[in-house]
Parts: sequence; C-alpha cells; structure tokens
Amino acid sequence: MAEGKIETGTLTRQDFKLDTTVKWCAGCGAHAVLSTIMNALPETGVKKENVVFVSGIGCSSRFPYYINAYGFHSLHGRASAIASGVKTANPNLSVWVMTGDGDSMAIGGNHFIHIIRRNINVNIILFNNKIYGLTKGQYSPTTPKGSITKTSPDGTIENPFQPGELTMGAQGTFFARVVDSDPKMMKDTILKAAAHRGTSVVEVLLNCVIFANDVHKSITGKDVRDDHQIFLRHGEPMIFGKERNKGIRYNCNKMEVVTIGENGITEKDLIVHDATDPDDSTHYNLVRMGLPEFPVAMGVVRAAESTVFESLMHDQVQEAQKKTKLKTVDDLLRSGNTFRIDDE
Amino acid sequence: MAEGKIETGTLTRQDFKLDTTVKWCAGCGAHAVLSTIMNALPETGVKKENVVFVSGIGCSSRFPYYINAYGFHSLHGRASAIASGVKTANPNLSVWVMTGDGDSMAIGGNHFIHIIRRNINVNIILFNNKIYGLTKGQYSPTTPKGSITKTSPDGTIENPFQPGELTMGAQGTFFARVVDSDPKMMKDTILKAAAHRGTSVVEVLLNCVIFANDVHKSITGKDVRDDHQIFLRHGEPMIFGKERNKGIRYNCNKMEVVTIGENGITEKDLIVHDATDPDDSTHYNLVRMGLPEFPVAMGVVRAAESTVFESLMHDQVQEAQKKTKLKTVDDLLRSGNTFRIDDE
Amino acid sequence: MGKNPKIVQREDVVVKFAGDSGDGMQLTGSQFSDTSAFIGNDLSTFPDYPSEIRAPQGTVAGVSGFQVHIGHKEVTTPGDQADVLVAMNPAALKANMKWIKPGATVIIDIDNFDNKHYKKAGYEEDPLHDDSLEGYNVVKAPITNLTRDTAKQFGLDQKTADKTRNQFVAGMLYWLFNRDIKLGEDFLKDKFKSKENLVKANMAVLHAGYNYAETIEALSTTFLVDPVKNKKGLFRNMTGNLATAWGLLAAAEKAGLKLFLGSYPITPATEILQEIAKRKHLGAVAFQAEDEIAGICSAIGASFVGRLAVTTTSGPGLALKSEAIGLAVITELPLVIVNVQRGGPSTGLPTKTEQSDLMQALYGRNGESPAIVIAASTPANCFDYAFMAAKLAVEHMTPVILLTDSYLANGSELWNIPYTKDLPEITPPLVADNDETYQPYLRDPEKMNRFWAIPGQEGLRHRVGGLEKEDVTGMVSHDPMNHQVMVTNRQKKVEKVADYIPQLEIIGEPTGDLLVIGWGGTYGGLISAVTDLQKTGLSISLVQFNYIHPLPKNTEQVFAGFNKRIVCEINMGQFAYHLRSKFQQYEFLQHNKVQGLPFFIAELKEKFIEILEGNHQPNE
Amino acid sequence: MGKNPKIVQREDVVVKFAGDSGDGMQLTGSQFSDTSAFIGNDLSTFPDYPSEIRAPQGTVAGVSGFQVHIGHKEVTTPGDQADVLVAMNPAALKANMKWIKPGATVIIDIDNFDNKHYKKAGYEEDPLHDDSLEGYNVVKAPITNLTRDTAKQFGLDQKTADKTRNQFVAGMLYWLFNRDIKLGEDFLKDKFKSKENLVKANMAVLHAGYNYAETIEALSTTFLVDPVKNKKGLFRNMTGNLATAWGLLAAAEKAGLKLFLGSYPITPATEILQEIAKRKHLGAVAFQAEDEIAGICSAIGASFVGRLAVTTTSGPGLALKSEAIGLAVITELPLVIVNVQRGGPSTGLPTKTEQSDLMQALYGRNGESPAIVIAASTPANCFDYAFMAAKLAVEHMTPVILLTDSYLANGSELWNIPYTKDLPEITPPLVADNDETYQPYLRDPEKMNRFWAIPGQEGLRHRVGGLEKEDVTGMVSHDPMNHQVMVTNRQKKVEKVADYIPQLEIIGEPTGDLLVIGWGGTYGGLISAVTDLQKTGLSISLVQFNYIHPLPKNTEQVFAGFNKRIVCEINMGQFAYHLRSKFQQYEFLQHNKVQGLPFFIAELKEKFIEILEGNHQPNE
Ligand SMILES: Cc1ncc(C[n+]2csc(CCOP(=O)(O)OP(=O)(O)O)c2C)c(N)n1
Ligand SMILES: Cc1ncc(C[n+]2csc(CCOP(=O)(O)OP(=O)(O)O)c2C)c(N)n1
Ligand code: SF4
Ligand code: SF4
Ligand SMILES: [Mg+2]
Ligand SMILES: [Mg+2]
Repeated sequence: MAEGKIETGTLTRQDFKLDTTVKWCAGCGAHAVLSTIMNALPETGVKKENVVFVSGIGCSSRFPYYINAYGFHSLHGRASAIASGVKTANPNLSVWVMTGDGDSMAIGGNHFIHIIRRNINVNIILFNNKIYGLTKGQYSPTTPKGSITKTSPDGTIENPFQPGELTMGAQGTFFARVVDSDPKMMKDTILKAAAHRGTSVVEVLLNCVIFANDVHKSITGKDVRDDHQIFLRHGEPMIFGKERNKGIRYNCNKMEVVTIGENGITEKDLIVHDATDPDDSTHYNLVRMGLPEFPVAMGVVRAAESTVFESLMHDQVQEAQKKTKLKTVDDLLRSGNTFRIDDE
Repeated sequence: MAEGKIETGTLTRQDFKLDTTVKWCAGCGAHAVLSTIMNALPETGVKKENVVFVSGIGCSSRFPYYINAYGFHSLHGRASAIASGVKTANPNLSVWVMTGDGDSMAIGGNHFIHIIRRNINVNIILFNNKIYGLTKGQYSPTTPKGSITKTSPDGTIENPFQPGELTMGAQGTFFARVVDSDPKMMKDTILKAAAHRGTSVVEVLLNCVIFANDVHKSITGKDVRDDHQIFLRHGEPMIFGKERNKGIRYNCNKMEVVTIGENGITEKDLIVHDATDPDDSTHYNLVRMGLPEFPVAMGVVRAAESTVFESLMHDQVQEAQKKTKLKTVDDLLRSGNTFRIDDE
Repeated sequence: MGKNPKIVQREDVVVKFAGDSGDGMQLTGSQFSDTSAFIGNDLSTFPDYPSEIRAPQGTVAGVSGFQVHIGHKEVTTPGDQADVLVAMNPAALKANMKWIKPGATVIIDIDNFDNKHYKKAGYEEDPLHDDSLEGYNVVKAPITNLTRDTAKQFGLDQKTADKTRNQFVAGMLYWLFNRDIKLGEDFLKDKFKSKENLVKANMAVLHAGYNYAETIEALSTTFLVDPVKNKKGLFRNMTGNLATAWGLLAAAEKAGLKLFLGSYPITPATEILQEIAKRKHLGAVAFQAEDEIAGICSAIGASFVGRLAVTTTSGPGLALKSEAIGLAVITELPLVIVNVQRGGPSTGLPTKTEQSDLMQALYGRNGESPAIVIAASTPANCFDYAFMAAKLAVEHMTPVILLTDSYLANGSELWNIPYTKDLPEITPPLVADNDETYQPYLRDPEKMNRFWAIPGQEGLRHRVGGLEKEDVTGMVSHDPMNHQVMVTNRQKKVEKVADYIPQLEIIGEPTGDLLVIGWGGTYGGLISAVTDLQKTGLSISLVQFNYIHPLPKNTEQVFAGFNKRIVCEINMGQFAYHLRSKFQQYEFLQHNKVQGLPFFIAELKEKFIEILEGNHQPNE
Repeated sequence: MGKNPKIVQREDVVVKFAGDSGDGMQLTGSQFSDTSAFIGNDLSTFPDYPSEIRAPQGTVAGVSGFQVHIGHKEVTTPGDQADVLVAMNPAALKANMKWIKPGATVIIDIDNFDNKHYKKAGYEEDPLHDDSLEGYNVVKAPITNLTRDTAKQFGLDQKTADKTRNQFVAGMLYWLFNRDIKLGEDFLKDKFKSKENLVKANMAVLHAGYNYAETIEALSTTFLVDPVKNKKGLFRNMTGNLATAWGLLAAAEKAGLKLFLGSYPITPATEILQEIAKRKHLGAVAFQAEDEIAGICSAIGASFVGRLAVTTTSGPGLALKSEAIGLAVITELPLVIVNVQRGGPSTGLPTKTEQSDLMQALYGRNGESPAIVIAASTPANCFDYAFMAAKLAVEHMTPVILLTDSYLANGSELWNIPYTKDLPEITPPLVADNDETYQPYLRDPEKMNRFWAIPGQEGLRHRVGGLEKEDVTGMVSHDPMNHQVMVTNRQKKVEKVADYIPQLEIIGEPTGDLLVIGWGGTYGGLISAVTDLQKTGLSISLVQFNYIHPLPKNTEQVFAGFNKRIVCEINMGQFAYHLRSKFQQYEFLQHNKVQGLPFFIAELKEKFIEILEGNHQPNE
C-alpha cells in the first residue's frame, strides 16, 4: 500500500464532517458536491490527514470551510497555482482544487491551463454555474452567448469556453462532466478522477438558484435528461436515450446520432468509448458535442496516461541526490573555485 | 471602400521603414518576420496611420521599435489585453500583436485564450523560438520535453503546449503556422491572417541562434523540409513531399499518410483542406499532427467565420444610441426618480 | 377606525431595517428613502450585508440591513444608532441591539419569534421574555400572518406572498412618519411596472400595514420630519458608485472623448461597471475583462487610441493592477483608476469599509512611479471627484487613482443635480494631424505633460513603451543622465498638479486649539462631530483632504494655525504617516479604527473632547 | 626576447574589459578575477551589459563590459574609474572614455579601428588621430590578426578563432600584472575541460598575448598588487545572486526543511532560480512557474505544507506578487520574497541598478498588510541576509521581503566561506501530531507568531484563507472588534521582530558632525567614501541599514549622536521619506541619484565635504 494510503472502508463520511454552518443558498447545487465528496473520500483510500482542499474565491470556493480536512481558501483564480505548490512540495497529499467558472476560466485561466499541461496530480472540481455567483450575477466566460446578466444588459457577445475543450487544448489527460442533481453519477466520476494519475478536471453543471437558475435545465431537466445526456462508460458502446435505443457512431470522420434498429443499425456500429486513447481526437469531439443535434457527454470523457510533473521532479531530485558528491551545504560552499589566503 | 481602407499598391515597404538600428542578433529569425511584414502591409489596403503594433516583453516584442507605425511595447504577457482595448475602442485600426512563446504562452496565457474566445479582430504573430530569449535561455511552455536549458539542467519535465491546439481549445477561428526561413509562405499566410475577421494566430517557427539554435531543424532543414512539412491550401487536396506524391487521408476517423500511386491511392482519396469548416475537428487533428509519423501542417489550418466581439459591441452601442431618449449626460442626470425641494 | 396619534416633530430620525438576505430590506429601505426625498427630507443611507449571498435563513450571519437617516436638518451620515428598528426575525434583532438608541421603537415580526428561530439566531433565552428589551418601545406585529392573509386573494404562492412582507413594514412606516400612502403606491407601480397582479398584491399589503399601524396601541406616537432647510432645487438620491459612474460619463462628454471602461467585477466596486454597461446609449463601452490585469491593460490600450480610459476595482484588484499602473506612468497616458476600498489585508472583509489602500495607491508600484491620488468624501461628491480624476488624467497625461470606499459606494445621500454646462471644461492636449513639431516626449512647459497623438491620425506615428525613453524624442534610451531627467520630469509633472487643484477649505475658524484632519469617506462623521462641538463653543476645526498627491498648496499654512492636529482614519494611520514625512515640523495625533465600520459621531466627539481637555496620550 | 619592465607596486588597480556582447569580455573578466583571488588579492567586480542579447556588433548599444577592482588594501566597490581599459573596438572605447582615470592604460584592438567601425560606433572623427586620447597610455595591439595567426594551426574556423581573442587580452594582462601564466592555463583547462583542441588553441593565444605584451614598448611599466592585508582563510569569489541562493540552501538545511522555490525568470534575478534548479542534489525543488503570480502562489502552497518557501523576482514581478503577499500576511505563513531591484518605473532599465522598490516592499499591498523588509548590502552578504530572511520568516511565521539589487546581484567580491555549524539555529514553530491544544491562530506569547501545523500531520486538520479569521480559533469572522484585534496582532508580531535582530553598528565615532545613512546595496561606495574622509580627520560616520522594517531598536539613539544626517539612496528619497515619518524630530538631508548606476566614491566625498563645510542647500 502506497505511502499515505489506507484500506478503504476504514473511514466514513463522519470523519470529514465539520461542525459549522454551511452558508450556500438553500437549493444551491454546491450542497450536492459537498455531500458527494464527503461520501467519496472514504473510498479513495487516503488517510484523512492527507487530504487538502485548495480553493480560490467565489461561492464554490468557500468549500474548504465546510469540510474537515486541511483547507486553503486562497485568492481569486489562484487555486491551481497554490495547489501546484502543495502537490509538488509533497506528492503524498491528496490535493483537491475547488473552483468556479469565474475562478478557473476567467482570472484563473492561465493557472488552469498550466497545471493541466504539467499534469500535476490534483483533482479539479469545477463548479460551472455559468455565472459569477459571489459578486451577484455578472456573466462569466462560460455564460451562454446572448444571456442578459448584470453586466450584459443587452445580452453577452462573447463565445463561451467549453471547459472540456480548453482542457484538451491544454494537453489534458482527464476530463469528466457531471450534473449536480445526479449524486450517483457524481460520486462514481469523482472516484475515477481521484484514481487518475495526473490533473483530473471534473466539470459539475451546477445550478445557481439565485443568479442563473435553470441554466442547465435543457440538459438536466427530469423530462429531457435521458435523451439529452449520454453517460460515457469506458469500454462500452455509446448508447443513450429514455429507451436506450440511441447511439453515436462515426460516419467516416464525423460523429452522428443513430437509432438502434433503424436503417439496420445495431449496437456494433456504435463507438465503443475508449477514455484511455492517447489520441484525444474523439474526446475532443465528445466534449464539444451538444444540443440540439447531440446529447451532452457525461462521465469520464478522457482518462489517458502521461507523465506526472511532481513524480518526474522527485525522480530528478532522487537521482541527483544519489549521484552527487556534494551532500551538504558545507560541501557546496567549498566546491569549485576557492582560494586560500594566508595573512602575511 | 471601408473606413480606413485604401487601394493596395498605394504604399510600399519604404512607408514602414524606420530609421533606427534593429537590435536582434545577427541570424535571428525575427529579422525575416520584420521584413515580411513590411512587404505585406502595403498589400493589406490599410492606411499607414491606421496600423498599430502592440507587443509584450521579449526579444520578439521589441518589434514595434523597428517599424514605422503606431507602436506599443507594453508589459510581459499583456499585449493581447492591451490590443483588446485598442481594437474594441477603435475597430477601424489594423491591430497586430507581436509576441513570443513566453510572452503569450507563459505569463500571457490567459489573455491569449480570452482574446481568441472573444474573437477580437487582431493579428497575433507568435514568434515561437521555444525558449525565453531575452532573459537568456530558460525553457518556455513550448520547449520540447527533455530539453536542457538554463533552468532545466536535468532536462525539462513539462509537456509543451501546441499553440494551435490551445487556440482551438479556446474557440479559435484562425490558426496558421509558418517557418522563418520561407518568406513567401510567411507573407502569403500573414496576408490571409490580416484579411480574416476575428483573432488570427500565426505561429512562426523561429530560430533563436543564441539559445535554441536549430530547435526546428527537423522541420525546417533544407534536406527534410519538403517531406516534413505540408503546406495547406484551402480547397486543395493535402499533398506533400519532395516528389509531391504523399498525401493525407482519413482512414475512418483517424488520419494517415499515404503515397499516391501505391495501393491504388489517388489524389481523390486525400482530404481536401477546408479551412473554413465551422467544425474544427479536422483542424484540431491537423495542428496536432507531427513528426515522425506525419508532416507538420503549415499555412492556414483554420479560417472560420464567427461573430467578432468589437463589431457586436459597436452594434449594441449604435442600437442603444438609436433607441434612447437619454441623449446627453444632462438627460441621464434628470432621468428616473428625482425630487424637487423648495426651500421653505 | 383610526386614532389621533401624538405627533412628535423631529429634526432627524434614524431607521434601520433588518432581516434575512432574502427579506427585501434593501428594497424597503430604498422605498423609505425615496419617499423621504420626495417630501423634501435630507437623507443619508447605508446598507450592510454579509459576504455570502444567502447565508442560512434566520442566522446572524445571514442578516442584511439598511439604515436610513432623514432630516429636517442637514444629515451627513446614516446615523450612529437607530430611533426605529425593524427586525424581521430574532437574528436581525440580535445583530442590531447594540446599534439602537435607548427608548427606540423596535418593530418585530412576532410570527418569527419562536423557539426554532431563537435557536437559529443563537439566543439562549427568549429575548422577548428576559429583560433585554426593557426600555424600548417594542411593537410585536404579526407581519407574516397578516401579509399572507392579505396576499391570499391574489393567488400568490406562499413564497411570493412572503416576499411582500416588506410592504407591510413599509405601510407601517408610512403611518409612523405621517406620510401620504400614495407615495408608496407610486413606488410600487414604478417598481413592478407591467406585473399588474404583483402591483396590486403589494399595494394591498402596504395598506394592510398602514391600517395595522393605525390600529395598534404601541404606535400611538408618530414622527414628523419637515423638509430640509437650506436645500433647494432638483435632487436625487445617489449612491457613491452611481455617482462615480455618472461623473465619468460627464467627464467624457465634456472632454469630447468616448468613455472606455476596462474592468473586472469585485465587491464593492462592481456597480460602477454594471452602470457603465448600461450606458451604451451615451457611447460608453464597458469591457468586462478576464481579470483585473486585462481590465487595466485594455483601458491603457484604449487610452493609447484616444479614449477616456478608466478601470475600476477594489484593494486586491488594485494590487493586481500595480504593474500596469507603472506602464501608464512611464508611457504618460491618461488613465483613471477607481479603487473602492474595502476591509483588508488580502480578501479580508470584502463587504466592509476601510481606508487602508492609501499607501498602496501612493506607492504600490516598482520604481519611482508617481501618480495623482485623490479621494471622494461623500456618496454624491464621488461624481465631482470622478469628474476631476478624469480631468486631471487627461489634461496632465497621467494615471490618476481615485479612492472611494465601501461606505461611500453603497451609501447614499441627496444630490443637487447639476447642469453639465456648469462643470469645468476638460481640454485634452491633442495634436493636429501632420504637426511636424510633434515629438512623443516633448512637453507643455506649464503643466509638463506630453501630448496625445492618436493612432489613426496622419503624420504622427510614434512608439511608446515600458522601457525608459529619451527625453523629447521618445527613443529607447539607457543613458544614465537621461534616466535622471525623465524620473525628475515625471515627478515634477505630478507635483505641478498642485497649481490646478483647489486649496483646502477649513470648516470652522482658521486657527484654534484642535484641527481635525480627515481624508476621503470619513467626512460625514467628522463634520457632524466637529460642528456639534463647535456649537458647544470648543475651538475645533476640520479639514477634509480630497487631494492626497499632490497635496493642496495651502496645507502647511492650514496646519500652522492650530495648537494640535489629529488625523482620523479608518486604518492604522497611513495618512498620518504620509503627513509626518511631508510636514516634519508638526505633531500629528491619531485616531484610528479598523473594524470594517465608519466612525461614529459619539466616539469622535469623545475623542476630541479628551484631547481638548488635555487628557490624551499622544499616538497611543 | 624579453625586457625588464618597471614594476609599480599598487594598493589597488581597476581594470575594465569592454567589447561586443559576443567578445567574451565577461569571461576574461572572471578569469582575471579568479587569478587575482588565487594570488590573494581582495576584489570586487561588476559586469555591465545592454538589455538586448546581441545588439548589432560594433555599436555603442552592443557594448558589454566587466570591471574588476583588485586590491592589496581592502576593496569594497568595483571602482569609480579604471586604471586599465581594454577596448575591443571603437564603440567600446567610446562608451568607456568617461569611466577611465587620467593617464590610464588603454589597450585597443587596432584591427577593429577603421572607418567602418568608427562609423558604427558613431564617431565623427578617428579618435586615434584627434586629441581625445591625449594623456593616456594607448596600446594599439593587433589582437585580431595575431590571434588568427596563432589559432590557424588548430584548424579553427575564423568565427571560433575570433572567440579566442579574449585570451590574447588575458595573456597581455598576465604580463601587465606580473602573474604566473600557469594560472591562466589552469583556468582554461577547467573551463573547456574535455574539448582538448579548444584548450590548446586558447592556451596558445594566451601565450601569444603574453609574449606580445612582453615585447612592446608601450607596456614598459607593469603593476604589482600584493595579497590583501587582514584577510585569512578560505575564500571564493561570490556574486550576490549566487550568495542569495546559497544562503537559502543553508537556511533550509539549518531549519531541517526542504527548500521550495517558486519563481519566474526576470532580469536581474534569474540566476537565483537557475542556481536552485541545479541544487536538486540538496533536496531543493525549483518550480519555474507560468508567471510571477503562480511563482509566489506555488511557494505559498509549499509553505502551507511545511517547506521553506521562497519566491524570487525583480520590481515588475514584485508588483504582480502584491496580492499574494497579502495572502501570506493574513494566513501568517512563512515566505521569503527576494526582490532584486532594477531601474524603474515599469520595465524601465532592466539591466541597470536602482533602489526604488523600497516603498513597494513596505506598502505595496491592499489593506493593513505588514511584512518584514530587510536588505543585503554587499554581494557576499546576500548569503547572510537570505539566511536571515528565511530564519525570520520561519520563526515569526510571516512573509519577509529581502531586497537586493542589480549591482549586488551581478557584482562579486571575495567571500570568506563559513561553516554552517557557525550559522544561527533556525527553529520552526512546529506542532506535535494530535496536539489537542492546537488552534490555528493561537499565538506564541513572546514572538506573537501562530504555529505551523503541516498537512499530513495527524490530528491537526485546519483551514486557512484570505478572509479575516477569528482570533485563536481561525474561523471566518466578520466581527468588527475581532478585525481590530487581528490587524493589531499582525502589526505587533512584525514590530516584535525588532527584539530578534541586531542593533545598528556605527562605522566611525558614535557622535559627530555628519552621519551618513545608507541602506542595502550602497554600502561599498558609502564605506569607501566615509572611511576616506575619516582619514582626513573629518567628523563623519556611517550607518548602513540592513533591517528596514522593523528598524533596529537603537536607531533613534544612533541618529541622536550627530549634528547632521544625510540619507544616500539610488532613488528619489524613499528611505528618507520613511525615516522622516518615523523620526520626526530629526532633519534628514538627502543625496539621491537615479541613473541606473551605483554611487561613485568621488561624488559622495564631494557631497559630504560640501555639507561638512556648510555649503549644502538642504534637500535640494
Ligand atoms: C482579485 C479579485 N478579483 C475579483 C474578486 C471578486 N470576485 C469574487 S468571486 C468572483 C467570481 C465568482 O465567480 P465563480 O468563480 O464562477 O464562483 P461562483 O461564485 O459562481 O461559485 C469575483 C469576480 C476577488 N475576490 N478578487
Ligand atoms: C513581469 C515580467 N516578468 C518577467 C520578465 C522577464 N522577461 C522578459 S522577456 C521574458 C521571456 C521572453 O521569452 P519570449 O516571450 O519567448 O520572447 P523571446 O525573447 O524568446 O522572443 C521574460 C521572462 C519581465 N520583463 N516582466
Ligand atoms: S449565489 Fe448561486 S452559486 Fe452562490 S451560493 Fe447562492 S445559489 Fe449557490
Ligand atoms: S537571443 Fe535569440 S531570439 Fe533573441 S534576438 Fe538573439 S537570436 Fe533572436
Ligand atoms: Mg460561477
Ligand atoms: Mg521565445
């Protein structure tokens, strides 16, 4: 069992419960994330004192105050940068970045793409409510074009980021998407994120009841969700729909939605999801896929192997320590060109 | 003829010549970019007083000092942010961002992805020498993994960004790649960038003779360039090679290199380059394509239509001005709830 | 029905509305303010709310409040303590008990005063049944139930019905302040406009509250506050943030420039961005950037191409803008940086007020990097200082930092609406096309500003940038003596601004025992305290600094007139530190408070009397 | 062959090497320094180079230089002016004429003195044939040709051959300074190691230069500088940046912590990052971040998890780090921020020296945000102050800003190598696992620091962050009085550091006419000037501040001992401003220079004499 690892089942949700008032609005999707993570942590096999939550600023970023772990509520946009230091300094810790769409896609965009590029082994939980919640309702880089918000009285004119697309563009090795209203899907996916070696990005489509209520409704609504979401499972064909009779296949190099049983289509024609494919072209297509033509991809879109920054760093450190003759600072100070001067 | 536009041919290279010493190292690829842009500008049909160069900090960012135009040598990483202000404030100007891989991919990464997302109509010329030149040779976010540089004595351990991939991930509408040693390709491409409505990113594979000499040699070397580059032309099949007998096709959803005349392959089997395809999946594959399996894509990979931020902004302004009853600040001050108080 | 209440005529009254974040207290507060303004009262308001959006209902953390001070006399602060408190639940009562006057009228929604709510509010005992409310006039109104009863007929669901409770409160206050309920009706018509059913329901509840107040015993005494003396003209109720936005719009119009705002949302500055975003009809462009750095950089870009360029933020954002302010300093481009101060350090107390960014504004940049620093001192004069910030920036070709604070930004006061023709002219130092004498760093001999040649202009192509430039020509220069010259030029240019700003005005006698020194947003409290004491015959005067760097030319002369000087600030003594260095010859006492709150008049008076009586320990 | 030169014994000599950026002058300079150190001279060096990498050959903009001052007497600066100038081309001559002493020996590469080169250098007339070199001992050596001749035999192409020209120069200087040429050979063997042919070629050229010097008439007088007096032990030649890096490594080892550096390259601080990146063998981790903000944030993250966390930068980078420094202040985590100052504002003069980030270091943050500020004063003592910065950060749980500057960073001096066992102990305030009394903001009653509980430790889980926290418990708190308490605690904690730092040492008499006050990197110039004047019997003393905030406890007492005080700084008077405010009772004269250059001893002496003679206009 690796350093810092314990048997799963040793801990329970209670071990992470903090005696404090959770101050999100009633009905906010963030409550579900908190609850799911408290349920998931005992199953990660990480010692409770090895869990660190780092967040930026925003409603979502208050997360660390609500869970019994080591926590760092830092600066707006900087959670990934701080977490990079935490994890690089001590790779034994289980590090979680709790962040919002403003926090990570607006002010924190640069740290977001760089932690992904380096593939530092942290789990980024992106609370995507497509709005700035804490500052009371300005548009964010993920707000749907045309939305009227406090800073876009005439409708936004910016093309929104797709967090998944940006993740791929930044060399991402893990991307998953979940909705706040499906705790099972969320827990399942978050555990996969935790298990992934490298930066895991989990986009939570989250409802802000106050400033962007129902922004995800066309995806998450009870009546439409089965037809508008496809829950991807590695190794399984891409099937969805209330009737589970729809699927996705490649028509030469373009994806398309097909109905099983129509035009001679069978399950065999569908794409079998390979989250681990080093080539991310299909993953790139999957994260960009959307309504009305396609369902929205849920679950783990990509989980590919690559080198992990902090492991390579510590390998280099160990290698250097093994090879060096300069074991201490005293050795260093006396190495190379030195001159003895004797008083006349 | 649109505002600020003039007949091409009215101006010459001389109109942009500045009587100053160009201080790049002898042999630096930047000289070629300067020369090409001075040749290209007269062909853009822009009045000389409407051309603005904005740069960050780095060897490449000294560019504005060497050309007779309005110029702004700004802060490290901030050229895109400053240019966003320049262009949004005055859409009639022809705005060029001259930047390095450190400037735009490291410290300036966030402004880079946001200007692209907004699709502000500027031309970004990215001098990608895969090193920090001005600070004398530290690795950059595009430095090939394993490189030994001043800050990576044991070899870098970071996965480099692919500027094209990041551009796509950020909703890019235009991406092109050129080499410093092919002025014709560069001019041709830069003119297309200038003509594109939206953010154009032109990656120049540029040789830094001092700190990363020959970093692009496997692509640009005289002996290999024909086989290792494919110059993409919109509407033409993807052919390359010294013998012009190699091509790229889709084998179902994966690209592959084929030889015309072998196994019954003809030109017809090859992908016809469609730079304007709104769906960027093929473009995404093209920018990621690389040695040894594939040639490196050169020329305009993507040039798709989309809305342009500053145009929409000024549309909204005009619309508001047309509709309002509050024409002046005096009107505004007296609008809504006012109260007359009469002294007793 | 109806009783004949005893009417008490009052010079001023302070009312505090408090409830859950969702209870609409801000709305009732505004409604009360508007009505007061309509009938001609002077007024000053201040909201106070938690940094969470909707902290759990019924908890002290979730209490949101709004204080209104109205006067027949001139009022300059929202008031230290309330004469009337409306507390919608036990948490609201608990949070506000220390901010009400002895004998105050306390209106509570008795429907929320039960064990469940006591517990949530952290009460150990029922506050209505211990002696904690002794000495107050407690009005136990069944607000929730009566509202629901009234709203029922309009078919509203309970959640929506409960949202009209604030109109019950409003109705009670109309009665309590002897006001025409029609004003309340008009407010509602305007507020809900086309939503007819909502207008009707709210109106019915308003009347229910009014009638209830009329009936009950506990409200047998009512207040009458006559229209304000000495104010005449057309007024509106202005918050500091709105005034700032409008001042910038006015400056753009006067200067003949288009307004460009590059900004990123941050409490408590966001409303300025939101307001400018609404003013496209005046040609203004608001660019919501990806972060504060892009906010200021886009503004610098816009300034380069000839716009009136502005960026707005609060403390942490100002920190992020430091580097770019330096760029504006060295490129000598006009730029207004509005910093709405809040509690620090770091994220600190984001919804609370503080004056602790002064040193950052003065010196938070690398190198010798002088900028003009000015500060507004009342919600409404944010208009004037925003206007002045723009005028100085443009005319002197330099960044100007305008400091306001959370207290000014969210607080409001009556504002006598000016005509733009009466505002000072703004004359940008533009250059004619093809002016052959143009050189990027040639200076106006008077102000020492360089000139503003705008991309797109013919024959003026030039280059600016962050590297040191040669005097006059603007070529990159590493020459030692040139650097000395340029550093000195930039400094002198800013110092010369002293010739273009007003002198300090002394409030009170020009000589005396004690000079109270304030700057920025503390004006309301300080002037109240000082004038009160002046009336008691004490030898005390006030100067409030709006111009921080450079200082007004008569500063030293003003200081000379007094035996003692005390600098009062909502920080640990930053302006005092600055003044000590600039005026080494004078001793400066300090009064500082860093509690996220403005000064209270009572505490100030106590302090000043202590000093005047000689009991003060210097610089404790 | 061979002549018997006249040998002049000298207390000290200053040599300046100047040529194109590619001419290897930095190498020849280092070689000369090493040899000098080897034979026991004291020394001080300073490179000076343009901000472009290889500005066009032969232009003044492209000149790169290296100055070496060696001494039998102790030397503290690289010297105002040179006794020997080596100028590889006309541009190098032109750029350096004003920095050489009357009668100096000027060695030029005559092969580059032709019309083409004159024009490039901007000479209007041939400087060898007007009277501009009158009074100097000009040695016109055909360096290029003789080098090529010599190198030919090794089959080097011309470009490579020309790169060995610097060894011709080196050879001449070995002869000129009566040194054993074997030292030069050893240097080359070490430098080029396995590249045998290069070693041989360079050696041959070295000898050629030596022989040439021996032959020619113009070098009939040679110098002898004896080993330094009063220095004994094992030395090395240290630059400030190297010393800073090593001081941090030493501190980590002493504290039993791993070193974590989060940084982003920026001139002139980059070498510290480069050096730490090489020290993985000591367990150090250097994280080259995507920008300065990520640099400091990664370090704060590392500090949170128990590392000795450091970030390094220069002025513009410090500006970018402002917000995050505030986070370290409020979370009370140890952090060392090294700021290597350069010419500002903005990008300014990136390769030149300045002391103009003092106010930014003290106050460049939002809110009341106190941090410790200290400054190194010589290249080698960067080691000590980097060590102290780490010690104070860790023991007092606070960010510490260490100021050095371009002059210290790139300059070098002989350093007497210490043993780490003789360095002070560093004791981090760690907490035992499962300590039930642990609370995040419980404080040590002495130092007032909180304690450092490290993620991974059992039973100490807690949360920190940028919002204001409740005293002791560390819960988020918006309570007014708590904020006041916490603001005061953070301030007091930093002020208490005064009890743990050394007192000021006066150089010279503790009382007298004039006290010269310096801080940081001006020490070398100031001590030379002051001790020179002391020898002439003037009543003058020096204090050099290394501790800026808090100030040493005896500061006021030191100031009291003198009739006049003058603050000398490479800025417009930032420390003077600070001192005036802190010590209002004293007048402070100023001497300031903002030219990207250090003080010259001659200018200082002139200034001090002027004041002592009473001819000084106060604060002109
Ligand atoms: C440097 C800085 N800039 C701006 C802010 C103001 N601010 C706080 S949270 C926030 C955005 C919140 O949006 P998001 O990250 O989506 O979080 P949410 O509240 O929606 O969960 C902003 C702009 C700040 N605290 N610090
Ligand atoms: C805020 C800031 N950080 C760091 C620097 C130092 N710096 C100047 S240029 C540069 C990187 C240059 O690399 P790149 O952008 O690739 O340009 P190149 O010189 O290679 O053309 C750095 C780190 C700076 N000037 N300002
Ligand atoms: S404002 Fe929105 S995001 Fe914030 S806590 Fe409330 S519901 Fe959640
Ligand atoms: S250092 Fe490299 S990038 Fe910079 S000017 Fe020289 S060759 Fe060009
Ligand atoms: Mg959000
Ligand atoms: Mg580069």
